[in-house]
Amino acid sequence: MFTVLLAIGILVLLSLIFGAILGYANVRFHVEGDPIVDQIDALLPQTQCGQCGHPGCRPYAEAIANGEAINHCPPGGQVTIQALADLLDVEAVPLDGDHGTENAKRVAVIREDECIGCTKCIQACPVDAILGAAKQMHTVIADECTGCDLCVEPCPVDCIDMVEVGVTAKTWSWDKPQGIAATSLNIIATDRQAEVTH
Amino acid sequence: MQVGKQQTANVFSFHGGIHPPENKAQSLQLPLGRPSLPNELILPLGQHIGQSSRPLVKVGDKVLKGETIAINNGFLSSFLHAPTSGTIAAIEERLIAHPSGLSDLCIILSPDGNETWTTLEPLNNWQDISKTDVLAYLSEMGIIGMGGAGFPTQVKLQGAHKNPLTHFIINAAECEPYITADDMLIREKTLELVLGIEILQHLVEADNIVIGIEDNKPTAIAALKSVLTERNSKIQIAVVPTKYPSGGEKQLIQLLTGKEVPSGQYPADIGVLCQNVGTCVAVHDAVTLGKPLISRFTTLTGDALKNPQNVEVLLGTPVAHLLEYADSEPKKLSRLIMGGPMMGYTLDSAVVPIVKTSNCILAASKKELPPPAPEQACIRCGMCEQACPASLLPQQLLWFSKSQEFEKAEHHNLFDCIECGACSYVCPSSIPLVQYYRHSKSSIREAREANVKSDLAKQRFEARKARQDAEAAEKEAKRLARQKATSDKATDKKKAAPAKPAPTAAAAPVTSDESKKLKVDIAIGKSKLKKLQKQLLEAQENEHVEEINSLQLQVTDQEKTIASLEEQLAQIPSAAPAAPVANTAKASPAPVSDELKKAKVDVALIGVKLKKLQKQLIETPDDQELKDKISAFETDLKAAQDTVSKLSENTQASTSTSTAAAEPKASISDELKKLKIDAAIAKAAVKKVEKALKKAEEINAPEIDAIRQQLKEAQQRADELEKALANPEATAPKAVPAQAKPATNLDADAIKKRKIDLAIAKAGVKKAEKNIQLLKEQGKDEAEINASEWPSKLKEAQDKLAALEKDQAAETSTPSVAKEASAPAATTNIDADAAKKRKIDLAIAKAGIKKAEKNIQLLKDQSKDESEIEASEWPKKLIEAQQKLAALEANESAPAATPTPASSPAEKTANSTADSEAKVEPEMDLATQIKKEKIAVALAKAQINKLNKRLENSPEDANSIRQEIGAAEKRLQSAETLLEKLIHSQTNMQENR
Amino acid sequence: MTEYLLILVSTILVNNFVLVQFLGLCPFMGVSGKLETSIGMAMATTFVLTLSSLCSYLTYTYILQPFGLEYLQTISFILVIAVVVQFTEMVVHKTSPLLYRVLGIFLPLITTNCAVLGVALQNISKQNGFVESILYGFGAAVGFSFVLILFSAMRERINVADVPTVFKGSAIGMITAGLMALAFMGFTALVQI
Amino acid sequence: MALLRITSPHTQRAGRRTSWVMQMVILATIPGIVVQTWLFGWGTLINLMIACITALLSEAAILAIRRRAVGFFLKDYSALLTAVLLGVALPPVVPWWVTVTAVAFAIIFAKQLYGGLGNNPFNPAMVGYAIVLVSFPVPMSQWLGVQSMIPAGETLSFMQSLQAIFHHLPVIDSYTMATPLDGFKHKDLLDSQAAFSNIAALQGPSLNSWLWVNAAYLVGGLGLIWLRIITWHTPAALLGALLVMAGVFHLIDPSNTATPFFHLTTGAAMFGAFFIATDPVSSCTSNRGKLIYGAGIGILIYIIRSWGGYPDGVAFGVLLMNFAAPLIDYYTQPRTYGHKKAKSGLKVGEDN
Repeated sequence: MFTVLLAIGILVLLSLIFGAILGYANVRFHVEGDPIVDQIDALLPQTQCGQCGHPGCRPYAEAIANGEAINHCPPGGQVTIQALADLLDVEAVPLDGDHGTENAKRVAVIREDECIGCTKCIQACPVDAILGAAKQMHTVIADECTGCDLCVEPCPVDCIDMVEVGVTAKTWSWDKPQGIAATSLNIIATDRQAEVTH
Repeated sequence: MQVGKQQTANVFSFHGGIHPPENKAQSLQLPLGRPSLPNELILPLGQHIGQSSRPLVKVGDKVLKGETIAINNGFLSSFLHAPTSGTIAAIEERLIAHPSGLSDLCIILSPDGNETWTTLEPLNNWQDISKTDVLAYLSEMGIIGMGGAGFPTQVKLQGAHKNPLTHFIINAAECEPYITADDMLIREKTLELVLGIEILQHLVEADNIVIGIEDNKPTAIAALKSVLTERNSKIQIAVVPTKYPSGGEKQLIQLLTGKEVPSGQYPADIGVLCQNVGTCVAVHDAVTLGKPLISRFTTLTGDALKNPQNVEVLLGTPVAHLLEYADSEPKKLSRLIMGGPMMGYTLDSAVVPIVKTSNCILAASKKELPPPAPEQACIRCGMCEQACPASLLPQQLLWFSKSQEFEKAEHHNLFDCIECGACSYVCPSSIPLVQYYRHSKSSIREAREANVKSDLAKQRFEARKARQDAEAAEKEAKRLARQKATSDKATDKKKAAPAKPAPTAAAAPVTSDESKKLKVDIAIGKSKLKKLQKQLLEAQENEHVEEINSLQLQVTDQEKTIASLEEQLAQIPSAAPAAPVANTAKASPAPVSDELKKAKVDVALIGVKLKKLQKQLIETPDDQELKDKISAFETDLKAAQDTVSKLSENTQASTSTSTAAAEPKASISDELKKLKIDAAIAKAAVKKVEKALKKAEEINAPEIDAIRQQLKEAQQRADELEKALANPEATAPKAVPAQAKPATNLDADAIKKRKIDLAIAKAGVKKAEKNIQLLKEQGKDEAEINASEWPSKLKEAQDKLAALEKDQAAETSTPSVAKEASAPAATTNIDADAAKKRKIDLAIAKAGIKKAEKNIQLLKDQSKDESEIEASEWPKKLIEAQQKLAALEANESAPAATPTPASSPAEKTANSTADSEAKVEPEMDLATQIKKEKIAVALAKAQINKLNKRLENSPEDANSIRQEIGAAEKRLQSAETLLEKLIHSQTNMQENR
Repeated sequence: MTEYLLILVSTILVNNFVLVQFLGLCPFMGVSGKLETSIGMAMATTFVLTLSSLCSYLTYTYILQPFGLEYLQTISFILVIAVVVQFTEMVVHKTSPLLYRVLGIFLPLITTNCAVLGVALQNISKQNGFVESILYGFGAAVGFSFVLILFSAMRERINVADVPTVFKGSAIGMITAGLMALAFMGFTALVQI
Repeated sequence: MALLRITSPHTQRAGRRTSWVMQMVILATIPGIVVQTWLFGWGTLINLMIACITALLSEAAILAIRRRAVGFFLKDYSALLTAVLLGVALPPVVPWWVTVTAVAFAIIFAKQLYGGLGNNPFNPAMVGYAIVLVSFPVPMSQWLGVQSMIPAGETLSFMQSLQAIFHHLPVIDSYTMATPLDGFKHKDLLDSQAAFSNIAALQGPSLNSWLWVNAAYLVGGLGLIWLRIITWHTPAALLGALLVMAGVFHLIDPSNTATPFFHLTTGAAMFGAFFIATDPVSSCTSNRGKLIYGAGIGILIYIIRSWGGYPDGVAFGVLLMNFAAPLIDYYTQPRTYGHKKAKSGLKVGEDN
């Protein structure tokens, strides 16, 4: 009987000591907030398009930090997913098609002579890239447009086009070489196909 | 150093390098050739780095040889001159000499064969005039670095003034195989070269002048030596061993000085300037002969040419012409390369022109340059590492590039790669290493740009959110205040005008605008500060002593700016009243009310301060100091309120007088508005005073009575005003004669409004229909659909639409009558309005047609048969819309004859922006300036677009519209130039950081 | 002195916990994706292992043994280890949030890292003294860190290699670990302890 | 005119292809193979044949399974090189299944599973060698003796070799004897001097034969350096480290340790230094890295030979340093042009 009590007593004593240590550490090393959100936010493309289902990029960053999937951002595409996967050390998954597809970079262009100056697109633009005043023609600052599409829907006269940004001699860049297998002709590159989607 | 003694400079060595077969003999067998004039000269506007030049000529202009045909467009841009006399045939997109094989804007010149020179104005007094003038002259002569990059020479020379120069290096190494253009140039123009070097030396004043030349050009070396001895020159010749890439700028600097150009910096930063021999000769020709850069030496070589040789060729000559001149054998030609075999790029077609930087055309046969062997696996043999002149680890870079691990690639100094191709040359696995690096580099650059852009977007998004929040908060506060006010005086003031502007409302737009800007500035400044601090921390961690100091300085600077900005922000409320005062000078119509506003703002401010102090007082009731302050403020408040009351009396008086005078120009609505504002202000004042009273009561201040008095007075005023407001027509009976015009205006406005309503209503109907359609598609049965709210909505919308259309029909008849009755002076305005209106109608109609068509298409796609489509209302709608459109277009063409002289709003804005730009204060933040410029550019572009369209629509006014277009283009250009400059200085700043 | 050195050599190389005794494979495979992460994990594990072998020795010698409660060793060691791990987790969370995030579940999993309990139990069974216990724990931790860091550097290379799809990820990682264990067999019989 | 559009540079050094490099390395082993055959009989050549066939077959099989171009990859000679290196490293009359196991394991596990040529982190030949060494210690320790030393009095004939390899040769024991390293390892309580005079394997003829083998590989290796296929860094560092280790310990305790000369001229010292450690794929990248890598192998060889459980340590030394090579690479980047100091590690974001 005594040994049992002794054993329990010793264990309780140990637990108390350790509990005290941990309690102290908890106070001493208390951490506020979650700095990871900022880092995630920095990787998102900041189009503020809402295709992920969140009102802007920051809320999505917070959602990711809380465990949402990292593949809900079509404007960022696979590059962003890869970057997020690297940061969070998780598997890079393909883009979730439910939230849209990855398109080429586009900007909004207003057909000026059709614009009636309703300012609806100005209110819709998340980054203040549309310029104009009530009953006056509006125009888009192409440099600042993130191509989020949000101004297209509200336009009552459908005068906003999303135009793909073409390649000029200044923005052109070399392609990635095709690699080893592509140069030797008779290959059905099954492994490579898997890599491409990876 | 001794002057007059021929010296040979020390020669150091650099890591790596290769010895490819030289193949230089072929092109040196024939003397210098001078090809005939081609049928046309193609002059790309972007022959240099930086922005493309701006053409000065129009299609059809006659130009003389040497005449400027395009001027620079920004800091890094350059001039372009006609290489021969002739006519400008076109300005259009043509294939250019670029690895992408893409097109760019070119000036096409058809020569007249006369070669008539324009008047040449050499700069014979270059030794006497200021160096800046000489540099400006060089810029106007279109001189750029002819070695490869095409860096404008004057910019490079300006950069060289940053540090005292120890070495001025003339790059005559020409290490690429096959190319002998510089060799030939030295042989042919030895004296000109030396004279050119002397001119440049005069400009840069370097300690040593060294010509770096490879030992495989003995003839050129001998020619140079003899000229130098003859002239007793202090220019040294450094003969460097033949090794590729000793002609690379960085490598040559290391060979001749033993110093390395620090990564990310320019040679000028270590006191070295490098110029190509071609550039030196061009400088000489420009300064002493007055000839701009219109021709260059180019090597034509390769096995596919029967007569490989060097030629002096006019810029813009198509490569095909040169190939013909050198007797090419098209059958043998398999690869056409512009530049050398190591760094040149292949050309898709021979129609591309020679540009300022084209030093070689290599027409290679298949045997000479066989197609590359298939790429094999990298076995990490390390041969690339032994060959790399930048001491990189090419195979590691390859791995990172292949796997897209760009961060690691950057860490392994990818950006120090000069793309010389030595690694690819030695690679036993035939891996196109350089292409991998180029791809990675551009990917990284794109990512960086995207990053910058996304940061910007984020900033703006956050600013917008903050603004919206502030607006919402303001609205909420106002709503609460209104609620309170109405509940307070629920008894008799129900008729009171909707309390529109709060006391500070007049000043608010100004203030909020300015404060917004300041806030943005502060935000930017803070983020900069944060970045700097981070860098500082890093530097401290890594013990980079020299960085720490500069960073510390920057940090303190930044802190200062932020502090000052914040101060400004804090002062804005007080500064705001000043703005209206300034306005009064210009805007005389209602000076008194402005003053009134100011006074009210004062009252408000003092009230706020008072409140704050009172709060403090409540917390620390014994503070004598606070009490003193409060009483001081209270007296201030009283004084301010006095002025307010006085002023408002004045306003009343002036209002009534102005009403009585009833100037024909003043409209009723204006009066009304003013009255309402006054009333609202008065009411707000009442509220304020009440509040003050309450506060005073709470703390038992002695001024209670006085304040109460004020309150009474204020209430009286408010009542009076409201009365006046209630009966506006009576107060302005004499305004009636002027009513005709406002009426039409109002009518027009109303019509417009209705039209917009109509358009929106239609859109609503369509949306509802679409939704119903959707529901149907989803296989819900009718009952369900009926149960959903859409049908009812649809009906509602349709009703509304019908009503609106009816209204409009009624309306259209009346305004036309009114229009005719209106004063003739107003016609143009009305016409403009009408035209606009019509355009809007047109747009709506067009949109309607488009939508109808789309819907029909959709139905078709869904494989509904024709009958169903017929049954749906779309075809009908389509026809209706088309009819409407036709009618509208008929209308449109008639009024289009009367042009709208009033400049478009966009132009106005552009003007004002441009104006304000002129007064840009130096301390203004760069980013905001850039944004402003961007806005200006966008506006100007939009305007040009618009004008162009107008031009198409009404060709009879072509001249006036063209003038406008010209003006707009000028604005656009100036804005773009400014923008480029700003961006450049911004990037500079960022790089410096 | 030589004896202590031999303990270190033995635990780091000859009887390496991961590659020879195959203890602690979970973090070895899980946290070796990136060099930075693995260095962080190595440091955390070193800290935990050394401290827990010290604490468990003290607990065993001064609390359990005097009262004849040796049969409580496992449960009390687990208690000790859990506390040390928890403590480490708090410290890491405070000092390096990113590392904390990246280590994720593996940080608390050090608790169930068999290497930790293994060291504590082996200390008892080998009847190591105070200094020997600490050295044994420290050596085991250094051995673990050593192979973890080398392995992560190698995995960065393997990750970009053209590995057949079915072998990508953990499969090729396990094969590599096996080949590394093969290489470590070269140290067999280096030190007889 | 169909003009090629490709990236610069447009010329390439003619002839020096990867397959040429591999061929040259194979050719450089010929002196060693000749000497081994001459000293230890036909077994070496038969082994080589078995190894080559196994290597080509297993490489082709994996490539076929992965649907890669079999011909294209076989023509790079890398599989053949692995087979040759493994073939000469194995004892001359080792049973055929040992050779097959070693080569197949090397090609399949150490090379192809990592993606084939250029991707393997470990030296395939040494992986194959180590796996049979730890799995089949008995046949792996049966080295034939030189003819003057063995009881049989002469080397195995060709037919006897075939029989020994493919079936079983009952009298094989009379042809085998310990290698000098093995002999020295098992000197037990004898001091060096006594060991060299008493143990058969440590006497003149045996030592000389191994000297000849090492000299032949040295010649081949110098040829490779002359052809600039390998750099001097790795072999020099390896041999230097081995020399220094052996020298220092021999000076401290001459009675129980062998001379540096003994260490350099027996076992696989030269073969390892010039042919195994220099395998570019699995070794370090930069020159500085190669020095560290080579020195590491040298030290490990000495440690394993002197205190470890195996007579020779080349295979394990190379494998262990293969293991460390990626990390060494990260910390031995050369100083790039225009940078004050070399970068090290992989810490991203820091710049100088």
